[in-house]
Amino acid sequence: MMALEHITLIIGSSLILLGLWGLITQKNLIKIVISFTLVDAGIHILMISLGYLKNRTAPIVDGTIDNAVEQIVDPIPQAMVLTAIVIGLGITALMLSFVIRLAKDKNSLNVSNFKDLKW
Amino acid sequence: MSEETKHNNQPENTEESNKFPKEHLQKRTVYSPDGEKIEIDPLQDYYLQDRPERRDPRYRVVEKFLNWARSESLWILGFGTGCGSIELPPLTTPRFDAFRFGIAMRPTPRQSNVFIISGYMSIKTLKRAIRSYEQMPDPKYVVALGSCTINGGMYFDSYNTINRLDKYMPVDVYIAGCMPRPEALIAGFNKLKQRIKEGRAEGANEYVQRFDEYKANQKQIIKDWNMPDYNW
Amino acid sequence: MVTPIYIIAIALGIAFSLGFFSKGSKGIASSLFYLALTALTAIAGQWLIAFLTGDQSTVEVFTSGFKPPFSISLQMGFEEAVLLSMINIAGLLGAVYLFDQFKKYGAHLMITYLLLIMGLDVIVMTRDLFNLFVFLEIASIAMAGMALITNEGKSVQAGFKYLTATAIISAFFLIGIIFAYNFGDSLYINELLMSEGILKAGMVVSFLIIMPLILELKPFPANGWGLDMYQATHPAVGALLSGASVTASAYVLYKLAPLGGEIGYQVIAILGLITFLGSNLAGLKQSHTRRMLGYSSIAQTGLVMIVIGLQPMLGEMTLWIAFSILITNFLAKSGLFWLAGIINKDELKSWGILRKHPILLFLFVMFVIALSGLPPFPAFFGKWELIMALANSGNAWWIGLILLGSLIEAVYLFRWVGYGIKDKSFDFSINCSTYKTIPIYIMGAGLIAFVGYYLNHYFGDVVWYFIPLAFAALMFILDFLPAKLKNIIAIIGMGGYAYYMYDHFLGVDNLRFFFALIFIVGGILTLIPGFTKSGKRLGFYPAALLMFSGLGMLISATDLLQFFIAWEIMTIGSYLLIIRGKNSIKHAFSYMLFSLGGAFTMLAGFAFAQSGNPGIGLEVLSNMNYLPGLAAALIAIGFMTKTASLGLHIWLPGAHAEAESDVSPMVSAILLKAGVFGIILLFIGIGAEAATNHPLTYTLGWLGALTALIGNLGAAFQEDAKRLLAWSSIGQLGYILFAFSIMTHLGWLAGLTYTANHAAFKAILFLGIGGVVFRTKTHNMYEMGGLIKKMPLTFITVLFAIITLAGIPPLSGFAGKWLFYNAVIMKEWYLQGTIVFFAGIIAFLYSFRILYAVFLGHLKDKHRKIKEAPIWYLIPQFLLMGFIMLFSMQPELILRPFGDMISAYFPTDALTWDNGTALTSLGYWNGFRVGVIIFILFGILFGWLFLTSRKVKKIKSFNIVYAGEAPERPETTHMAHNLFAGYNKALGFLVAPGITNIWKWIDESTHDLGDFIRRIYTGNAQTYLVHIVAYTVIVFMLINFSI
Amino acid sequence: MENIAAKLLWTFLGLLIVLNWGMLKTSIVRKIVARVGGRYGIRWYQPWINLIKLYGTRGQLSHGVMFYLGPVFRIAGGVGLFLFMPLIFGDPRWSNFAFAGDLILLLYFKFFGMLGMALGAGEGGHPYSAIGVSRGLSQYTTVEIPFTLGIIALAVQYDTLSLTEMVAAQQGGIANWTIVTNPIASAALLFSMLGIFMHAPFDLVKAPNEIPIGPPTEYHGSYLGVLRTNAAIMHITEAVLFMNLLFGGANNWIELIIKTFLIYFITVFIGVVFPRFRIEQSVRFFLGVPLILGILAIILIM
Amino acid sequence: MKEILERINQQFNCSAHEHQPENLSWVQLDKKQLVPLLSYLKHTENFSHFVLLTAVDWIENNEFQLNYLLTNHELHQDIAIRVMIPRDEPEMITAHHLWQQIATYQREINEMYGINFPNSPRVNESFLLEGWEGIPPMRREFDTKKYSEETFFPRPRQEGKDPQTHMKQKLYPDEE
Repeated sequence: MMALEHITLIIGSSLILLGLWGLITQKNLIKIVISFTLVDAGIHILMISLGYLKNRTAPIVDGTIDNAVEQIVDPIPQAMVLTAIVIGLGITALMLSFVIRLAKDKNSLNVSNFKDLKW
Repeated sequence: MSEETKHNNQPENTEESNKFPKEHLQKRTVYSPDGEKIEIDPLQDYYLQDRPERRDPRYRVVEKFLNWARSESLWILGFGTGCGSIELPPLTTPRFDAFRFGIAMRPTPRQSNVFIISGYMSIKTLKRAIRSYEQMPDPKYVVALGSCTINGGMYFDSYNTINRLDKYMPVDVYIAGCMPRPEALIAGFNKLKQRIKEGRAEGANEYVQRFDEYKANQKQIIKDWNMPDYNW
Repeated sequence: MVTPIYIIAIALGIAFSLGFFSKGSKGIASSLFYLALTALTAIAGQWLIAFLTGDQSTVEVFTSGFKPPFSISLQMGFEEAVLLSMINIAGLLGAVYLFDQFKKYGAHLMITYLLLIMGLDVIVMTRDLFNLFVFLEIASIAMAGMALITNEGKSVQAGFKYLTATAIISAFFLIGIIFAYNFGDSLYINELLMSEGILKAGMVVSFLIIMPLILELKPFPANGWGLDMYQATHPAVGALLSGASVTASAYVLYKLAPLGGEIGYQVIAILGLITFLGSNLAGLKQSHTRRMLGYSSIAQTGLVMIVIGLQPMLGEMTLWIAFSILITNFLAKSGLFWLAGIINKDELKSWGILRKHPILLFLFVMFVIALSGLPPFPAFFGKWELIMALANSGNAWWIGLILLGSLIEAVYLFRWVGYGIKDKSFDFSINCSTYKTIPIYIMGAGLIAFVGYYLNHYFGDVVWYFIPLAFAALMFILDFLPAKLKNIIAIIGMGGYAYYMYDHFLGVDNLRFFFALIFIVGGILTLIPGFTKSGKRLGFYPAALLMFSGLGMLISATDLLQFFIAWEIMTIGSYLLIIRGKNSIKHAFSYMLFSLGGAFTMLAGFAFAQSGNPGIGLEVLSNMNYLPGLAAALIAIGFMTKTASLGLHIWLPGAHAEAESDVSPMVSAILLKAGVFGIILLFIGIGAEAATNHPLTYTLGWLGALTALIGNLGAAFQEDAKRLLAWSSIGQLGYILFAFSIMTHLGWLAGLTYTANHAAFKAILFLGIGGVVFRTKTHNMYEMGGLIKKMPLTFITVLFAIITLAGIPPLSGFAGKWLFYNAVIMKEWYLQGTIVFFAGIIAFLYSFRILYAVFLGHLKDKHRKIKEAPIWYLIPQFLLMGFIMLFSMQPELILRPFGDMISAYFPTDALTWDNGTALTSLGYWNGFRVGVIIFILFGILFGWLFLTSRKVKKIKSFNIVYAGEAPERPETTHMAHNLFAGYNKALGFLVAPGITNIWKWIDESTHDLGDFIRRIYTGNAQTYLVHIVAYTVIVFMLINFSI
Repeated sequence: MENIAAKLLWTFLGLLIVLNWGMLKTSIVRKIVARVGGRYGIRWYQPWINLIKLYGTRGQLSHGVMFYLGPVFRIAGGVGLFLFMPLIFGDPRWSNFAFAGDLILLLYFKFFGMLGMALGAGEGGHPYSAIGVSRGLSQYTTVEIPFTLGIIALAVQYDTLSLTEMVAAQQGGIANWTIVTNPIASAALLFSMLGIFMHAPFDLVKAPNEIPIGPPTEYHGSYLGVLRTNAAIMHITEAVLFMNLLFGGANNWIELIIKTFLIYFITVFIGVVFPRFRIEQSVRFFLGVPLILGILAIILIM
Repeated sequence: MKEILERINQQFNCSAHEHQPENLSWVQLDKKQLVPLLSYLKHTENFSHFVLLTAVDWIENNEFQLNYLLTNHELHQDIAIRVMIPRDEPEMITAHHLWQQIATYQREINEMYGINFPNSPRVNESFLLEGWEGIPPMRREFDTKKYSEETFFPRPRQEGKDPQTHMKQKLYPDEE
């Protein structure tokens, strides 16, 4: 029986790889953005899995709980994930807005059509 | 030759020379590198327009000596005008060996003092002959060869060949014949030497003396006179 | 002190509050925005000042009261303060520059901009890994957002590429962070660096941390996205990218590099080198200004990476070197990008418009020179230290490759400068708004200030050394004055300098004094023709004085650094002079390339030479430890590019011929002697004894002989008068090189005699022909002719110079030939000597040709009203002719001091003097008697001819015998074109442009290689992603394999 | 003062002898050539007559200052060469002004006249003059290579550049002459001598038939007289140079006259046997066998 | 050769015939047909060499005759083409585009006979007679003797002796 952290590790890693694969194979701009979010999600899962400690609870600390440090999982990855999600969201949003502009410009979503700059 | 007469002469010449203008002798306008406009009159700018000058001997004794030297050193201008020019080369062969009389061939008028008009003289050639004659330095002698130069010879009625050379340049010695053989030539040269030694071969000065007359004759038949009056 | 936390606070606060302003209150919003940027700058500046004044130590700021790792910490040390100041100044000035854009886009843009600056600030300061990630992301988002300023398709594409690339890079970084946290148990950089866990975890973790940082720096070839960003976005964004963003990223790399350990450093250095070389190569064929600047930026980043990577080797100097390079790149690139924005055209050629704006042109040239790493700009000092350090640690290959990269960079940069200075094909005008130019001015001023700072740092104790440079700088300021006034000022200044030389060197070091005489007095003489020019003659005097001050500084240099700086200043000055000529873009360019190439080999040679020596004084040349043979050869090659020896000569004819009339004598008669001076110094350094049978001198001897032959032969077949003289210079310098290579007393005496003579007669010739060209407005000899009648004085001087050149007695040229013969026979270099003699005879061909074709023969139509050359051209010629006459008639007066100079190095086999007769063990020669005999003889014979020729009639041009015909035109009668056709038929194959073709081939194949390399930038966003991934994987594999 | 006067007198005397010997040599040579061809040939005094005639020309023309000075340069070169040349060995009266300079001076002073003449011819403005000069200079460049190599070989052999000392070293019979002691260098020098005298087959410079007489096309009258005077002096002086270099110098005038005549006759002999070279042919010729001989001479002394 | 002549006769409707000497044939035809014939001969029948162009003045018939002579070097055959043009209107079509040297002949003929060849290069420049004025000298109405006597200063005739008798007397006075 695989441990939870292993499962998340594997899922995270495969999501990242899947995303990377998508990034470098998919021609559609939207799909590229989606691939990026896949990578992002994979990383988030990876982070969580690395910060996970067995049999501990979420790091929501409150004055009433004793030994909080021993009962909760490592809080830092959790905080990091939160921030990372926010940032990922921001990037995704910006990417999408770029995609909109690109699509308006050339009426196409194929990444190969945007090669005005080269060499 | 004063400035004035030179200018007086000038207009006629240009008029006449413009009748058959050569492109390169026409007046032209060019621009200097600074953009200044320059009028070029080739005849004026590229040729000396002075009339020839008489150059008389100064000291009799010296001149006698020099005349002897001149007579013993006759340098012929290599200018073959007619069929007679084929009679000249044998002069240098062992049979006739003109070198022993001090006769030599020079390829440039500047260095020669004898001009052999070797046969019939067409108008076209006459122009060149006059130019070459005038370019020879004083003193200079003319030997005319063959009857063509005397009275036109067999070309007496040609529309294009002169009859009498002495109307166009002073001739020192005529050698008659059609054509005269090299022996006759050598005899002519001896005659010429004699003349020089006697101081009678002053053809150059005579040419200057009667310059206008000669020029008039020359210009009468040379219609496209495209050179200055006297070719220095 | 204001804690750095306020940087974040102010930026964020203002940024958020800006959002509340309605469109109506734009004024308030923008003033608030500028206020915020000023505040940021002020805070950074305040810290910088505090650190500079000395009583401040590094401060760590912890947020939210916790200590790390539980909180974010910011560090404010000296380095951070410097970098923050740079970034914020860039931000503030960039904002000023973008004034119109802010007006157009309002608060949105302001917010983005503020966030960008803040992001970069925090990237520098933060000591928390995750925080670093966050702000890297913020900065990239903001940067990508900035790409939208210019709302064009291209710009949007570039932004998208940038965004996807940085996103993927930061994803890698995030993974690295996770692992780092997992193994190192901390995100606090200070702790991580010391954490044993990371080391234990092996290479993968540090790789995942460092690699993304390297990728952030846009390493070649995984950098297409960055290039597009440079190319397509608003130039101000490019400036920020190149100036601020790179600075911040490089610092982060520097901070985290220790994670990788020794291998990490190596990897960084090698990747840096690849980037430096590859990027410069790819930039070679670039014709789009901003993209080319992008290539250059990336190359500079590569250089910084090299420095960071070589940290273990460089030790304490790392930061200094990196800072020198960064600050130059920062100031110059920002300035250049902003200039690009003003010009607003893509093609390099359009920079010719700057000719209309002298100050901007000046700044442009200064920026480019600074970028190329030439002194006295900071980057030069950085490179100098880098190379010296590399040599000290025995890394010859690194030196070679770095210098190669620098040379390639110089190729495209100086091609661009050429267009900027000279190209006239523009057909538009530019709008220089104050708010756009002021930031550029400030950057320029900053650069100059840094020059001052660096000079003070390096030469605080020898400030006097740079006085001539200051004078040249003064001429830049005084450039608005009329030319004649400036000429007077320049001559006075040079006079003062001459006095200084006289004061310091006469009797102390006569060899130096002699060269000072050539350089400075020669300089004054060649400046005199400048009086003919009216108007302002912008740029001439600063350049000329720059060159002359460089020459003077060469004389008074006491160590290698001073010498090299002087050398490069001279090169820059002469380049600026040469490029002033009408058709000289190409030639000045090749001159600059050869000069730079030579200078770089010299630099390498110097580096090897000083390696293992306690100092860098010039005396190290006599004590070379590290690769002494190579060092000497490299230094010699450096000097020989200046003396245009065979193989390195192809730049000379064009450069000297196409320069202005009064510049040609400067560069030919005077400048070339700098190379001679250098070679003498090198030989003295090697030591007379050691060098006598040194393979180097033997080789140089042959080279000199062949140079003389080919140079003179080349001169014989020229149609262009100045080109002829230029080729003749090559030949003459061949003699000089040969004479000095003989390495005996007489050889050197011959060499010095040649040097003095060449300086004199070549100046006369170039001035004389310059005067002719000034009047006739053409260089082609067959278009001249008959000018003796119009320019008799020039003819006389040129005739004397030619007789000197040909070495015909009684003039002084013969002194050189005579000494040379004796020296050759005593040295037993018979074959070489014969070749040189052959070359000397060939000199007659061109001597006759230039006299005949220019002055004799037939006067052309359009020169009928030409005047004598201006008096200002004639004065120096006659002065120099006076010198030649003095030398000819009293050779003892000049040869004796020469002999005394040389006796210090070669005491044996000296020339002895017996009552005016010079004696060697072989022969004898009495210059005075020969002169007198010849002059009297000439007089008598002239009298004889005068006596025997009576009534000489002066005739005109066409009164020649012409086979009974009359010449048609002077052009057809003047037999000047292809005069030596028969000779060409027999020996012309020797001057077939073989060497030129070799260089051309090198040039073309390098360009083709560059062109080939840049084909990887397909423009497809996805390809770039593949690049990034593949680059990471390949580097990872390679590291794995090498371990 | 007296010394100088005497010196000048002796030198002038020497010049007169050389000049007249040069003229006589010309006529003798031409006479010999004529006799070979079965002709009577010129009178032995013909050169003097020609000279008198040329000096006696009544009017002269001048194209300009350089044109006028050209012959002066030329003859100054010739007479100067004579002045710096020691004539008779062991007799200070006939060593002229050889104390002012050595072989190198002679080597370079030759060009004085050449360049002056070339310039004079140039100002004459005649295209043939320029062609002639071009050919002359072209040919001369390569003629000088074997010459230089030979001279260097001799200088090394005798360890001096002084012509007087070289002659001194060759005293004492034919066995000591350079032509015997150093035949290869001598061969190189003799080859270059052919070019220096510009006799056939190396007389394209003057090319009497194609381009009338080359550089002096425009010269006439006393200019030409001066040039001819110079030619007479030059030929003998150059022959004296080779005599001093290769044939042991001369101890008296008779020896000098005989030796110079024989030396000059070498070139005449070769000249009547061989046809003329074109310019690039003669340039290549001198870069062939003579050059190899010269290099061989150098290699032998190295 | 005969075949060639037949072909010519067929094509140009003229009477070409052989003549003496054996390898010379004559063609006479109209002036408009000249250039086609020349072109034909040059390009088809391989008469590659243009030898000469001369003119004859038939003042009695009031016409000029122009002779063009061509050679075929392979067959060793010459062919002469004769064109008659009226004297009143002396003009001929130029053929210099076929052989450049024809221009020079035409120039000479123009100078000597006054036959004009429009569009021939430099045809009006003086060639042999530099600056001739008046009737072209080779026309038969030009009286060359009269011209010479008027222009060239004829030397007055001397009463000469008969050379034969004179020399005989001088050399062999003894003989009869």
